[in-house]
Amino acid sequence: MTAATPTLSQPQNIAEKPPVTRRRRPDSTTILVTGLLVVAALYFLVPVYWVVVAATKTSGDLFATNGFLFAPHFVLWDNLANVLAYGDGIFVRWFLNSILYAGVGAVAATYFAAAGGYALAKYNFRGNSFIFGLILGGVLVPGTATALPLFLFFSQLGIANTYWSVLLPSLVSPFGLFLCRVYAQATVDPALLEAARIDGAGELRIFHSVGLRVLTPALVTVFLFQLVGIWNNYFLPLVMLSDSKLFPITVGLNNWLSQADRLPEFYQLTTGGVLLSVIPLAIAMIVLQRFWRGGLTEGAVK
Amino acid sequence: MDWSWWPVTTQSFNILSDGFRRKASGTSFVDTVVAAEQQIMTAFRNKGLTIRKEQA
Amino acid sequence: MTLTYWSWLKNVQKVADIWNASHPNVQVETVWIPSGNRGGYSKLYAALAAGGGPDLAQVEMRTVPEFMLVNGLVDLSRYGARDYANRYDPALWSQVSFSGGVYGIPQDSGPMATFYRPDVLAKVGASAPATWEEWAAVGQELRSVDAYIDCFSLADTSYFVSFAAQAGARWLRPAEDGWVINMTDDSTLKVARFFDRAIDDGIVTTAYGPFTPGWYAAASSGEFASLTSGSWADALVQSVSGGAGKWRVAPMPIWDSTGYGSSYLGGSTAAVLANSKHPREALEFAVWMTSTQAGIDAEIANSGIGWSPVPGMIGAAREKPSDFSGGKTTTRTSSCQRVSRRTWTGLGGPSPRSPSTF
Amino acid sequence: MSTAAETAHPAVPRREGRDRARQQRRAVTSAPWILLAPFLALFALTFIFPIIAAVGSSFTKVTRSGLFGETGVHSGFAGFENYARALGDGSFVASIGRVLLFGMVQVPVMIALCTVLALLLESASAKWPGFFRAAYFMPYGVPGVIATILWSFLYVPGLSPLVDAAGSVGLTVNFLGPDTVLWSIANIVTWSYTGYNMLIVIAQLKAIPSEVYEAARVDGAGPFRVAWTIQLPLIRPALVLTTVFSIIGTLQLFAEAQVLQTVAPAVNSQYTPNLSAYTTAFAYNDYNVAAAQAVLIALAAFILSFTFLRFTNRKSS
Repeated sequence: MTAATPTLSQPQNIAEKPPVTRRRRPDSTTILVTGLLVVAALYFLVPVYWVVVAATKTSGDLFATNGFLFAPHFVLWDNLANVLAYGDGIFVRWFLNSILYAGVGAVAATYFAAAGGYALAKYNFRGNSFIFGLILGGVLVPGTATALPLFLFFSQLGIANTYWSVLLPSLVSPFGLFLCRVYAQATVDPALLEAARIDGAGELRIFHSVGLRVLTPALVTVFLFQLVGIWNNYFLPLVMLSDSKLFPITVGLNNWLSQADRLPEFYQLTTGGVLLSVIPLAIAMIVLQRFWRGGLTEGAVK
Repeated sequence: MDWSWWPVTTQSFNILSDGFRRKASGTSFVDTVVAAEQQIMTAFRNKGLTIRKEQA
Repeated sequence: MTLTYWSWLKNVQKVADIWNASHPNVQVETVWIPSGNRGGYSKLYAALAAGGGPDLAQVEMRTVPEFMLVNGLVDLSRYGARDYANRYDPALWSQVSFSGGVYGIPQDSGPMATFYRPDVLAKVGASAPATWEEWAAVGQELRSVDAYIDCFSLADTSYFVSFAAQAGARWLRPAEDGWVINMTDDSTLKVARFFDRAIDDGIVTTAYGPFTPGWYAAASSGEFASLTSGSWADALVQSVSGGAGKWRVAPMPIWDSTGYGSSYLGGSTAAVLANSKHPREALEFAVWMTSTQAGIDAEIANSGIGWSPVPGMIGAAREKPSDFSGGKTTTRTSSCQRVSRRTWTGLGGPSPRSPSTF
Repeated sequence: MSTAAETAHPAVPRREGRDRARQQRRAVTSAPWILLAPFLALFALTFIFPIIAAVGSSFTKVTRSGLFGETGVHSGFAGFENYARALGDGSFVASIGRVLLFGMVQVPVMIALCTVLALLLESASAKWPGFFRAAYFMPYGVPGVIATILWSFLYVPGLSPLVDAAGSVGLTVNFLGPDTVLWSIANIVTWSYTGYNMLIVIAQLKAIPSEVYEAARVDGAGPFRVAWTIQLPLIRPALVLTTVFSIIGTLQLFAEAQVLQTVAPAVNSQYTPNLSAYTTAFAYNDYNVAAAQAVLIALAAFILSFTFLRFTNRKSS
């Protein structure tokens, strides 16, 4: 499901808001507030805790023992070894595929969105508003609605079931362009462009030097949004790919789960695979989250 | 007397299981089978195939 | 030259490796796909629509006509498939031959049987029920000891279809002017009323179907007295934790006067797909895999296929008793097919009425 | 490649000045198209052409003759027959109704939850806000499929400790029953996206100048009045945006329903619009009807979000 996106707050040029001074509050509100936050944290962390416990168990124990308690028989390392070894390392290949799709897709999509957004913001030319309306349509229509027709279209072109069939649609971020246009309009000072033109710089060089530098905070946000969007993408690769060597992690793990009811050992492989994919994700999110927030407030403060 | 499969089995199975799922809300299996027969005939015709009911 | 073979059978590549060893110029590479209606067919249809797809694919008998509708299969009779017809059980062979062509090579079939637990049935002093009426009566008693006779899957209709077929129903038949349908004959309605009553009386649970996580957990705690399913289910019943030595097999219950002694659940073919460039070699591999002793033994050892399609050859592994269910599985399963009172010509199309069942 | 390279004209400086100006004007007019070119090309290839192809396919139909279409298959113009068939398919219409009901409940609940969490985290008395913020944001990185696999193990009786715990208290809870499985899916979606939306709200809260808080404190406004009168109105734009994207997200529900199909008999093969289109295309091989369904889904998403945006803008201006 495409996620909601960062705010369009118009940057006010005031200094970074000083942190509210912490006066000694009566203990009751602190306990109440922190208590609520702990309950919410439990809600968010319970599934991850469950998968950590589940990955340490054998298939038999998985069904027999309580999900939140460790079983006497601790087999985490063999399970993880099985996950990595199964199908001569297909899991590792799925993981690398996901990184390829998300990494390359997000970088290229951000660059194209920046170029497009800058162009729409800084130049008025016939068709500007028409193109912007088209892109707004692209934002409001869900990506998965075009996945089926895209598959039929790519099959006729003969590029279905290839890396390109998943990469190409990931290079386009209508919302990224929308965000860059709004942001470029507000922050890229026309005087800077005129100065550069007078110095004889070409339009493209101006964009790559002045434009990109000023847009960086918005680019961070677009990049992260597109990175996580592609990483979470399941419907498009499922429709496009039939060769399991091209699968991203999402399609791969569901592939394993669907075998579990005929071959119970796949419960172990799936829980182990989920653990191995969730842990790096969680770390990445914790890092990105600080960086992400930075991108937003920096943009807001400029 | 023997059984033979037909070109719309997956859809026919789904039509029947959707009907079975309504058992909890009161639709008996008998009603489901009767309704399914009509829906399966429509499915055949949607595919452009010809189908008719067996005369008793 | 390499052939690609898509299947959801477990490590079927080991079977192909035996063929690869003896056929250097025709190598077979297998690719795993999810089981049929869990995504396998969607992948095959998508690949066909994209103009590609493998040379060979596992296609259940009930889905062969659907692939023919999108002309996804090769008519193998053009490549001499008929010369192998006599090797296979006529009922299964009739299920792959439609309007004059042969569109798949039978790989396995799923004659049904009842896997039961004598210890759970003993709680109400019962043994494996011989008729469905008895099945319902025992089921009623089992409720008092908080156990179920079986579960009924609302999501998977193939069980209901097999029970209706056993009762003598024949929903669709091909005729010259098109298809003829009859799903409201009295045997189908009898089966529908029977399970309506079974669910209304709470004899069976519909919370989950067989082999789902919920079913495994309930089975391992002895909540299920029996399971009526295809013969391929023996491998899955073995994976019920704590079930070793407790499961036995018996003929499935029969409908009173009419109908057959047993029925079918599942059954696959190895079919050659339309975009294959080597249909002749693909046919040879399929025939080797499904009708030679080497092929069948390899399939049973590695992939746990259902019942062998070749009457005289049920596979060496299945001749000796299996220790899991107290040494009785194999002998009982084969005997239960012969118990059918009326000639069971199987879930097949029009085929000569052969004296011996199959 | 830079197009506005200086052209060395041997001509007189004045004409050279005029050439350079004309050339610069041409560069300025051509630059936007060059910058937009890559995006537009890809946008056309992966969005516009497929939509046009889908619309085209939704107006064609295939007719067959013979038992399996072996004696003739031909496709012709179908008019609105595919759309009628899509809307006539009870399961598809039920799936649209189901996701609308889902959206009407799940979206407000998630928005409320993320706003409350944001306000709590931003309040002065919150301890270790960094840790909590990271914990709430983490599920956003977990793809819907994997989140569903995780939660499905917590829903399945026999496997799930939650069901055991409820059982020990004498409460038989069924997460996968016909009338509860939709809210189990809602829980998975809420689990995944609340943290992300909360961050958006927090960013907006941080943009509120501290003078506003000082003024409120001077008037003696308590934390609740501050939240109600100052904070909520100022974060309205973020909430509007989040709601629009949640609506689009709800219409695209697919992974959650498809994965739960294996463990929940109540989830049929056309449970959500996207799952229905996928099944129609790849299980029933009705590409034309599936194309009509895809177009209907796209239209519904566009209309819903557009009316919502129009409604909120009119209300606020």
